[in-house]
Amino acid sequence: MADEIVKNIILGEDDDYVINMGPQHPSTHGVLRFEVSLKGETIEKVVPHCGYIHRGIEKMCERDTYPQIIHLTDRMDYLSAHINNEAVCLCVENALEVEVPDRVKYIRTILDELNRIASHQLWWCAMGMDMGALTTFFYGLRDREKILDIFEESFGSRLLHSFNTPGGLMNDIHPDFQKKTKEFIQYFRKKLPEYDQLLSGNVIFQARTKDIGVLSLEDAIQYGITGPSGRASGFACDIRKIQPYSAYPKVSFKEIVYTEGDTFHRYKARIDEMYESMNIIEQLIDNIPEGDHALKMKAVIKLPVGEYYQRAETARGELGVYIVSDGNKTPYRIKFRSPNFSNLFIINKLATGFKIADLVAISGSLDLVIPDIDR
Amino acid sequence: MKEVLNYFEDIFFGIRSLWAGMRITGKYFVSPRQIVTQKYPENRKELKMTERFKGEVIMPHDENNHHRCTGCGICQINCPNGSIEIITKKELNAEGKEVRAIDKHIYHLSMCTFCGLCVKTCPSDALAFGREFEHAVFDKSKLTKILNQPGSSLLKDVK
Amino acid sequence: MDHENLKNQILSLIPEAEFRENKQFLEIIVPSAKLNSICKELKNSGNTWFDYLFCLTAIDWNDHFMMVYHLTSTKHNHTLVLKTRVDNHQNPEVDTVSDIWRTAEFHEREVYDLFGIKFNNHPDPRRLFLEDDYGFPLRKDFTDEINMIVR
Amino acid sequence: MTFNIYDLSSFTQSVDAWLRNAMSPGWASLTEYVVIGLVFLILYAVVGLYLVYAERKVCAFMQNRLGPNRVGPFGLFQTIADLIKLLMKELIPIKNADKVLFNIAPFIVIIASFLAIAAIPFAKGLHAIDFNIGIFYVIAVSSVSVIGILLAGWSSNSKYSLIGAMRSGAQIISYELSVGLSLLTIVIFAGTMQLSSIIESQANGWWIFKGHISAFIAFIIFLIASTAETNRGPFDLAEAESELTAGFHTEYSGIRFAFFFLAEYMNMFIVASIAATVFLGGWMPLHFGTGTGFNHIMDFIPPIFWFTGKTAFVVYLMMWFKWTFPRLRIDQLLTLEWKYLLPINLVNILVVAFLTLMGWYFK
Repeated sequence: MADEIVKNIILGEDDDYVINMGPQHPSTHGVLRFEVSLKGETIEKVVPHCGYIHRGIEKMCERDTYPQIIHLTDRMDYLSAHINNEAVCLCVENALEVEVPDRVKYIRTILDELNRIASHQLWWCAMGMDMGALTTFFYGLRDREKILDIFEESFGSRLLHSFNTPGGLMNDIHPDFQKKTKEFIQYFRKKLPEYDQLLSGNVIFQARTKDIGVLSLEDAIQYGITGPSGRASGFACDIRKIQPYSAYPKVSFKEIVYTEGDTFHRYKARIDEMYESMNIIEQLIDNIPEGDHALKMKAVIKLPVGEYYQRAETARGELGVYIVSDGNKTPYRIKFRSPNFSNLFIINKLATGFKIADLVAISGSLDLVIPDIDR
Repeated sequence: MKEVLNYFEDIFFGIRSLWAGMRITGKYFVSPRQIVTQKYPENRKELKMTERFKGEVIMPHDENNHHRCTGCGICQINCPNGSIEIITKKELNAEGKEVRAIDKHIYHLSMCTFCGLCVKTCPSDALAFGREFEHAVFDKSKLTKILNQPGSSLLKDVK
Repeated sequence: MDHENLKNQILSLIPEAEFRENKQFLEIIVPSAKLNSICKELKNSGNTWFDYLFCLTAIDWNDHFMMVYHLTSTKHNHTLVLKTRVDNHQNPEVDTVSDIWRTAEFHEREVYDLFGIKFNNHPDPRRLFLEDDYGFPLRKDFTDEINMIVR
Repeated sequence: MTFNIYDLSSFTQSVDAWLRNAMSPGWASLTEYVVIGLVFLILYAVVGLYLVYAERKVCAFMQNRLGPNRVGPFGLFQTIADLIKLLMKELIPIKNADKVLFNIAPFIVIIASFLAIAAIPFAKGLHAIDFNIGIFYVIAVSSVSVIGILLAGWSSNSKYSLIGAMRSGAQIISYELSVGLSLLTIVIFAGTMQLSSIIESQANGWWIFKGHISAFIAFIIFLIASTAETNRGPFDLAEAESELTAGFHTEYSGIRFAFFFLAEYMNMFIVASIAATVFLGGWMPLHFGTGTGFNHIMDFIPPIFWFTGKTAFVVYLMMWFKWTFPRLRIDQLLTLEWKYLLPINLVNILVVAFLTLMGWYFK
């Protein structure tokens, strides 16, 4: 009996050398399990197993009112909490056909980009740590702390903000927000080149990442790989450009697209995105218009009967919020198209034929956040 | 000949890139003023959380042990996780009419996600966020708190 | 391509498509029996070229399921919502589209896991998140007295 | 008993003479063996623990952290506390593990590093055994530890361990060559394999200065290869915590794990002291030429401090590498050895031989 169970858990042929990476493994960044079939050190097959942190957020949302949903979306992709919140808010606002004040749009966009930088910083440290350069972890977190301090001052929380609410923001930004943000940009413009010197330029790092895990454009579209991972393959999938929301139509920025599609360019795309995000913030930070921080919404928000879809660009790719409303105060069905879910399953294709160390590099470059996969 | 040149070029650029990284770590090694970590329990006194820090939900009481909670239950309805339970009682007011008043405002810190909906939606501003952040206890039941202090009563002018 | 134009294009490709009111995207309903061939048509036809499936999900309408496919074209940059009705609520079955869009393979596994909709010809028809005997939680008739808090 | 900090041989000889006076020659030798053994054991523990502490402090400063600061002043007793914790930990028995080999493996690793200490000259006259083939002995003995690692990986019945052990085997056997060849350059210069004679030959300048660029290249290669041989970052593929959780010692716990841990740091100390002895003049003070005032000033610093200082410098270099660079992949590791280090090394040896033949180095 026990043997049968073991057999069911471990797939793969009997003569394969199968190792389990995860759910408790330093480089799976959470409770994800890779079942890796090896030949020597070369990977023959990777089967990802997820569900270790499945919480049924979609089911929970069906019993929650729209403002209550917001705090659950924080907990999907906790590194782009603000963007997740915003996507739901935008969806509700579009459904109600209300237009939030310009001030809200500007602040949301700035926060989105700050959140993106913070997320990429954490990704950068984790990526470095996956590759064995442990010092990167502390440099990344050191700089991320500055953003979290800004967040804490305005929202009261550092990671899971729940700062957006349908119709605007929970409260106005802190008076010091602009000053602190500008200080941060100034600081980070100095620190970001250090990232390049420490890791991107490093000959060992380049040898570890260049031409490893090459993702072609066709595969990127076929598998729905979005975000910087997809853009590194030439898939121009930036929702901020395709369907601009909030204040994105008002800013000019470059969509980072590379065509190589290997691990190094997935890395490079994110590093470059941090520069672009800083550009966006700099364009907006001095021009935040005066006004209310939120619209006056009804006490109970009921969406008209219908289906609403909102796309937003999180730090990891395209987030889709699909709300089906039957006119009640709770959604009839809500679906989150999470970027990591699609991004995860390419791993078998990318890692096959490479070494174990490359699997770690590839999964690091895909920047997976496991709660977002399982939801 | 070209291969040989490439070979040495590889070595040269490799060493240069390695040195670039070593310069950074070396620079931080000799500049202890850039250390960012703090000695946490020792710095408790100067450790200030920001004004808006969401540590826990509290019910502010004034010096006469008055709070502003009418026991309307809006926070309970708005809480996504059921971390607030409100037990009301009937009380005679100054005019001798029987009105609803708060008996116990039970707050389960263990279930709270600090989304802020209760504080935001409270019509009489009875709730606020406390800045306490050291919540570790040895017994889970200690995380269930009664927010209104014993013997407290409603402030006069709160509707 | 604007809505009208696309509508005509799709009508010429799929005469049986039934158009639905939707403020955001163009929305069609197709019979589930011909789903796979219609999808192939939509993907491969040069004027529609829906090569990117960005969302796949199902909705439980108590007596039937509705499969929803959000398609977009990276070339023409137009979006289509494709729906198909799955009538059998007890043992729902529908053709897979994972041979057309690879990403559907995993979205379909998720849908199978949470709704119990079987996908014919699916290459890897296992559950994704939950245990094999868990039930299908996103169905409206799913109950779990221990873990679910109902308001 | 005379004690001279500049020349400890008088001290050791007087201890020897006193012992031989007090008891029969056989017992005297036995007592000496035991005393030296005990001294080395204590040295082993102290150096190992404080290298761990040093590494934690060094990496902390590089990472803008404070590092250990709780136990004792500046956290000086942190590693001792850790050791006590590890001693009290349960030794987890592994199902289907090869019990005998599993238990022996940590000892083999630790013995291998223990053996090598014997040949290291700590100061003038402070030298357990002065082999006439000292370098050869050190190279031979330090490669024994790979057997322990291989046994550990094989016997723990874990797939991660096995991969780690195999990586380690491939790595150590390859890099052994470079270590040997880079030391050989200095052997050619000095014309001897005896460590004490090599130090004596550096009385008028260390080999890294005297031996032109060749000695410098050999030093760099030795540094890289020995880092690889001790399984330290960026060559810590055998452990590779982001890939193999902990590599060959995944299944070890408690004191057995502590043995591996200590052995790693001791190995680091040994290779650093070898590098200091062979390239940087060992306990020999910094000298330029002969008989200048500068040399006299340098002579004031006792040899033991010169030795520790140089060793600490090399250890710091190795820590600097580890905390800066990402880890190599196994095939790149072998490429580095066979494509870059080994050919350069061979050419370097030819050049050195030529230089020595012609006498074209600073004498």
